[in-house]
Amino acid sequence: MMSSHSLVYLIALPLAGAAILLLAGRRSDKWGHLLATGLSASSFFLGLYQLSLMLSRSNEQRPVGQKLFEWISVGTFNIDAGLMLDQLSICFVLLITGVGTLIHIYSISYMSHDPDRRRFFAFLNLFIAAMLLLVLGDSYLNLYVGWEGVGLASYLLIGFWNQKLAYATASKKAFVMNRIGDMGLSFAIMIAFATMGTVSFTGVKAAAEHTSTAALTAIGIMLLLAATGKSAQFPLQAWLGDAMAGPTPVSALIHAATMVTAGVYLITRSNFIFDAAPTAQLLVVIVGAITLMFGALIGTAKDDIKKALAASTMSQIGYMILGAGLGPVGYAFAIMHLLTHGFFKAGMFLGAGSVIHGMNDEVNIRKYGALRKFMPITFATFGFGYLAILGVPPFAGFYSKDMIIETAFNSGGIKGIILGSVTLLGAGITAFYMTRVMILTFTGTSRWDEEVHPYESPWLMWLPMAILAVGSVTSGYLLSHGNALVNWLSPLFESHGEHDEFLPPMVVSGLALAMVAIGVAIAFLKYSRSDVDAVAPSDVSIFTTIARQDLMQDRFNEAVFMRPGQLLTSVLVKTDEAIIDGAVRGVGRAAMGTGATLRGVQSGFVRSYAALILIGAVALIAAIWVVVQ
Amino acid sequence: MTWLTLLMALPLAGSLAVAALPKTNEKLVKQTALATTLIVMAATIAMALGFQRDNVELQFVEKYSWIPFFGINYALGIDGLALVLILMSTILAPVVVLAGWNESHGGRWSVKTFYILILVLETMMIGVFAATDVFLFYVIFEAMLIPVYFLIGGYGTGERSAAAVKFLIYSLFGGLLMLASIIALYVMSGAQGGHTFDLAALSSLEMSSTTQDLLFLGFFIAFAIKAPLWPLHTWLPDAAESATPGTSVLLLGVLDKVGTFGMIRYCLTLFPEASKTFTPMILVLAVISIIYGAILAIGQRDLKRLIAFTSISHFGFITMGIFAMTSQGHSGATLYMFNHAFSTAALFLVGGWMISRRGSSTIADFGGLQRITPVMAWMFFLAGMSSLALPGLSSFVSEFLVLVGTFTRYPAHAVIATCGIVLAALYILIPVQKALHGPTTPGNENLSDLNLREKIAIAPVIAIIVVLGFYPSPLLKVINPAASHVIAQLGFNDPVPTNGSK
Amino acid sequence: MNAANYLYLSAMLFTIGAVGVVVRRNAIVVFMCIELMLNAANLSFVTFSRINGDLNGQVVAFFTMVVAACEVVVGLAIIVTIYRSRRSASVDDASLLKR
Amino acid sequence: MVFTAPVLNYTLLSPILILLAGALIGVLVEAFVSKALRSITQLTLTIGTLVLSLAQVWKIRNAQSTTAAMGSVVIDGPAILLQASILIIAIISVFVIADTDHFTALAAALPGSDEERHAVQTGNQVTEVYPLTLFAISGMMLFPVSSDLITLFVALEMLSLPLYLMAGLSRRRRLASQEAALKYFLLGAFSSAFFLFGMAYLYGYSASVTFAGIRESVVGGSGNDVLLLIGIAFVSIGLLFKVGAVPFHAWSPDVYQGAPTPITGFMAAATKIAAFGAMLRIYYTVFANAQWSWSPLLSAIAVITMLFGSFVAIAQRDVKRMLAYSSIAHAGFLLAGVIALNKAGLDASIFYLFAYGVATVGAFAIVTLVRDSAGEVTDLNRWKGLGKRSPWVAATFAGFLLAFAGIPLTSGFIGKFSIFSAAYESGAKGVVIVGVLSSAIAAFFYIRVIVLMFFTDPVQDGTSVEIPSELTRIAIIFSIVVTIALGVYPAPLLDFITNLAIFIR
Repeated sequence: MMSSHSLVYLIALPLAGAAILLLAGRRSDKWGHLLATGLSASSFFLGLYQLSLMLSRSNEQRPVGQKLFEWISVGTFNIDAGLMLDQLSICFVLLITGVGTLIHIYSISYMSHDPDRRRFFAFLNLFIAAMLLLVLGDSYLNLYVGWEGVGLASYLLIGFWNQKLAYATASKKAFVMNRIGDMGLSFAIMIAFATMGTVSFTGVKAAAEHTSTAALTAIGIMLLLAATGKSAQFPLQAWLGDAMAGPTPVSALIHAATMVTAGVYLITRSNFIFDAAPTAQLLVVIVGAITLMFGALIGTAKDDIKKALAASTMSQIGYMILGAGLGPVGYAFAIMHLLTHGFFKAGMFLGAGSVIHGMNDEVNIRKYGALRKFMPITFATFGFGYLAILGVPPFAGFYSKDMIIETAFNSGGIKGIILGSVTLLGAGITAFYMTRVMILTFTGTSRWDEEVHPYESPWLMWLPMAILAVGSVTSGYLLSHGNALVNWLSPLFESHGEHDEFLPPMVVSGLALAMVAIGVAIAFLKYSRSDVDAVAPSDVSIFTTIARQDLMQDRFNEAVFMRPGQLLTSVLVKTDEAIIDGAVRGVGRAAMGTGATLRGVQSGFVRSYAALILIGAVALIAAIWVVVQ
Repeated sequence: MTWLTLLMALPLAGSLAVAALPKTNEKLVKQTALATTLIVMAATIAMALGFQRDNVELQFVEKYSWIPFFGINYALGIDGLALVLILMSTILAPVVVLAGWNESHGGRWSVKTFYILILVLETMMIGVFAATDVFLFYVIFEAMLIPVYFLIGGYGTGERSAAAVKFLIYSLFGGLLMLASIIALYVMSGAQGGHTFDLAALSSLEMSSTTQDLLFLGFFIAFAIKAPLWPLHTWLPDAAESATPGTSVLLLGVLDKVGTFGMIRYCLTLFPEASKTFTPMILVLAVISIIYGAILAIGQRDLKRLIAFTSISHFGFITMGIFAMTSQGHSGATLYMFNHAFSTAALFLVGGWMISRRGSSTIADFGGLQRITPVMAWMFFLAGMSSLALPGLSSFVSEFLVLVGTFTRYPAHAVIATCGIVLAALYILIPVQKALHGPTTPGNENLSDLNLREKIAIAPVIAIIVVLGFYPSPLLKVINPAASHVIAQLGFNDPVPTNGSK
Repeated sequence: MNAANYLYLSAMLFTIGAVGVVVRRNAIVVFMCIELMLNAANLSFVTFSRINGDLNGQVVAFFTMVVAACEVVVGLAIIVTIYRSRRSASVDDASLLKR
Repeated sequence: MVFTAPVLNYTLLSPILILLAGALIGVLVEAFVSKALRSITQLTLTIGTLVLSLAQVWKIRNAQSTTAAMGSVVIDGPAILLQASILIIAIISVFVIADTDHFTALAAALPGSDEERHAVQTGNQVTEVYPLTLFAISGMMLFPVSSDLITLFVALEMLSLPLYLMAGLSRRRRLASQEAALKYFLLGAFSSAFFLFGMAYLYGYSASVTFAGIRESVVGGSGNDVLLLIGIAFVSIGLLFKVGAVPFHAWSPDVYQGAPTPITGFMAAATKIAAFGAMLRIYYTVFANAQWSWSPLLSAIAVITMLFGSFVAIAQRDVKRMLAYSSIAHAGFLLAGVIALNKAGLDASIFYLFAYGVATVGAFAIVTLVRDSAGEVTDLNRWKGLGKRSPWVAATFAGFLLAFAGIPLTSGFIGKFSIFSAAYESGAKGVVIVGVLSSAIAAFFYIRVIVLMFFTDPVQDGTSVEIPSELTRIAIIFSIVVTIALGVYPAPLLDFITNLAIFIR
């Protein structure tokens, strides 16, 4: 691998930004946001520069690495602080810094009224740095640092307004559930070290060939656990909805475009493990399938615009995971969908942000309506994103999502049919709830309270939205034109030649569009004809209720983990006090008691003392008697 | 070269100087104490620079006959392990003095007495790690209890005297068991070529496996009480709850390390066979401590008790690393001792400032400090992050080394222990949320943020936590030779990668 | 006559004396019981000296008498003081100090 | 029948003879010197005698003779060491005793009677305590060096009889004091009867009253073991009574509490040295070869004594009784040294006796300082907050307690360590284990007192700390210095002991 000296700056710049802003404190309030944005941007341009370098080299020459210093080295456990930039990571670098920068810009205005804006930007920079470390680290352990780093940043940003207790709780929930995932990652690392003696990507890749399937499967499953945590996949998905507590730009950047896709990165990055561990791979697919339906169903019932989008994010990442689970053919498409999704979902979140901004922080879509006239730009950008996520040609989603559906069908046998139909159905439901959001927000009659006066956001906010909208329109075509991305990534994944086609592409697209059409149609019938009431109707089917409660995920966690956990805790606390410490105190009391009892011997009567001596004497004689006999 | 004696003499001289000062001039007393500790720290660092990293033999060796009648020597010497721990102690000392500038005021006795005790204690802290004569070690090991006892009972809060007594009785009990073992060793050494307490000589004694097991227990129980290992831990929460933050830092940061240090230096060296015999049980206890300590930490209402229980969990990790018998586990454990000292110090000091400002140590009494005292809140948060071993902070490196090192030989233990990291997230984030987040609750509105002195005191601690997170190699390079030496002595090799083909 | 009998006698006297110390209340009587024990010991000495055929035992006996006399002096002094201040010679009354 | 005049080696006996002379002169002084000068004269006389005797002991430190007094007295290393220890302890004790405020002005007078009051007012203080002390000391000096049964018995009575009287001399709480005297006397006499009876059987067994003779028959194994065993048993009772071993301990708490505190200190320290000295000599030389018979019994008694002393001490509310029980526990530890029956055990025991004696005198000296209007305050509850009232006194007392508890850097620790290691070496592992455990229990109540003094707030009940008289202060300072010094750097003394401590037969 060629070595480069400039990789570290990709991370160093935003990290420095975070450090400066946090240490300088209030002093940097005036210029902090500008510095942060500038650093993020410069990191983006560095990324472009790296890309250009990469393009100038042949396929094999493209990956570059940089060893910074020896991080941990004990016995055979040697970890360098090393970075690696290859075709896969560059995609993420550009996505993170690109979208990141846009959202920096957006936030300048969005957060302008917040006294802590500087801190917000510090966290954003911190996040960028951590996320870059995640995708640039050249070993699982370096990745781990970035992995928990983004977790921390996400915790800080979700809880940015933690004076609201609910928000603080949400951030805690996110961190803890992520930690469960992280546990999986550390297991994976441990197993890798124990079995292969290395945890660097190159090392593990090399060792994977002659490592038992059992070990690889174990590693794979643990990696999957990690992925489910970070990417809000089933069964660790519950935190994402609450994570919307954070400021909207955060939701756009972290909980839509970048961090939540880290799981997809981890799985594609570890392709050499999953390819050799079919069981683990199958699990990946299953998790993806479940989550995409799960998210979609929740999405249908959400009245909070951000929660609705979050649900859809969950579902879309389900697509990616599923794609990644389909093996070599799927990885590229997973990444593609990841990128396009990065554009349109970020765009839509920013749109949502601008709506909320214009509606005095009202998030309930039932209290929107007819905003089309008041926020044309927002409507347009959001609309493009909408079309993209639906997968309407030629918008971005069309290319990426269809690829996944198609690959799912082609994955062969009954598995293929099931996966294919699931993805199709998912597409339909997606169409339904996105349309619902669209209609309730922008069309129909206005349902907002009279003191609300919607207005279009300033250019600092709509500019990023616009740019992302362009992305949502074009990115799909660009990435798939002449299989650009697939070929670009191909050196990383060994492909097993072409699959036999179960269905021709045209058919799949046809089916997909049909599903979408149905979904849209239902939504129209349900919401745009009849007027929608501003408060959510309570007389609804049990299914709706369940969907509103995120399919009972929280109830489940509470009943199965939280309550028993709390019980165990209180019991143990009492035990420690009563039994363990009690035993100790008991010994003390016993000693006291013995003393108090033996005191009785000292009756104060000289005759009893004499008797004592006499008894002693007799005892001695008796003993002697025994000895003599 | 008599570096070590010099190091021990300096604080003692300082304490005499303090004793000579007038009781009334508290400022001068404090300044003298601070100056002394700083000088000691400088001296230690100077000595550390002269330490040969790759030399596994004891260095800076000193040996003078003390009680020839029993073959007792005043013998000092350090290897990488001891050096790291002495560094830890002498760096912590000035931090504690500066951080606890005013905590000696509520005490039964004068400020002066407080600092005399602290300085005497520092001398003993250095000596206990440097001693290479078992008798000398024992003497300091026991004598150390007295200053701490008076520090807790004299300057603490709440049930301080009860806690102090509990601490003392507990430790004395362990110490006496150890004394019995030491006597046995001494007698055996007499039977095998001359009475001696020299560690090296004793480690080559011939003894039946039963004897070895019993003597091992004598030592181990003493250390397991010090390092509190479940179920011998119940003194720690009480002591930590009643002691002043500074005392708690020295207690958990340094004194309890004597336990884990002793396990390596004495249990493993003197009784290799017995160590192997008991490893399975000890590992179980360690794992229990990890989980148990974490769960109880979650259940605590009192901030100080909470921190104490987190430490019980951490000591579980250290013990596990020691008895995993792999170089990663060992180096990790040693590094863990160092890091734990500083993350706990940060927690206790900042927590102590919060408590002294609020006048209550009940977590529920705090609320929304983030908005009132941002700096203090951040410091507490950082300390917490380091305590839950966030990657990028020092404790992550050590904790992960321990886990990896354990996993390669005892996967099951490592797996259960790893669950501790989730619990860690809970026991840190719950108090963080209750105390720092949410709306500002009554009684917290006008708490003052950290002042300059406090900032200066905490800065080096945080710096160490962060820097060692990214660049632990300097320490590891010192620790590794010593650690792998011990492992080799016991005849262990790191497990080789299996490629899962088992 | 078999000298051993004198030993049995002395043993009996000694026992009587010992029991007397335990059962009698009057300090004087208790003291006399002790004297009895001493003399029992003396009897043994003399008997043994008879058995062993040397004089040491008898010498000891003389010493014992002297010592016993001293004891009487001290003892009576103490008992009398007690009696004067308590108006009672019962050893059971003197039980301020206990436990 | 021809009598050969006894040949006495006066140099070797001089220490004892000097004391006796001093004592007799003391009696005369008591009779003839005017009351104004009496105290001071007595004091100087006593101190002088003791110092002189000590100097004499120092002079003969390397002498070794079994014939100092026709074979009734043996002077050897251990003898010298024990006599020196007794004298040193005696001197500092006398410094404390010198504070005559502790003693009744007129022992003969009725408690609370006019003559007593008058005696106090006119300052007509009788000072018979000094000659009595000297007599007792001379007895103690003789006890461990005597080498035949007669001398042994006489010495025993010589040291006991004066102590019986001294126990009754307290100025305050005279009834209790007299009761102590009575109990001490009756039980003492009782036990010495056993002692004498045992002697008779030893004589019967060996046809000899000299230790050498008895030893020969024990070694030879000829003769009737029953006689020997009964003899050993009853003699042991006498000795165990003096050292206060369970179940022959019952007198000590009451006497310690009732006696005037300075006397208690003297008695606790010096008597132990004398008694254990004799015990060591007898068991190490005379009974050594019958170890099979007494070792198990003595071990049992040692174990019971340690545990009993430690446990009961926990439950005490009175500082003097607490110290009494602690001294019982220490008797148990010392028995471990006797059981060891090896050179190390001998050295250790002698060191322990000296260290413990010094600390004990110091501790009781401090007890004499804590008073209220009605005299000494020994109720522990009224010692609360002593550390606040007078930190130095409290700190010193804490020092002694830590020494008793055997905390390192005090003489107590070195003593415990050496005696336990000796016992362990001789194979008495069980005794050592119990010893260690009971020291853990013992630590419990020593620490409780420290807590009372330092960690609890003073109660305003007129309890105050007397400014110690110069002599008392000297005694206390000496004791604490020795206690610490022997903990930090015991090497010189240990070497001195080990070089000297060899029994000659």
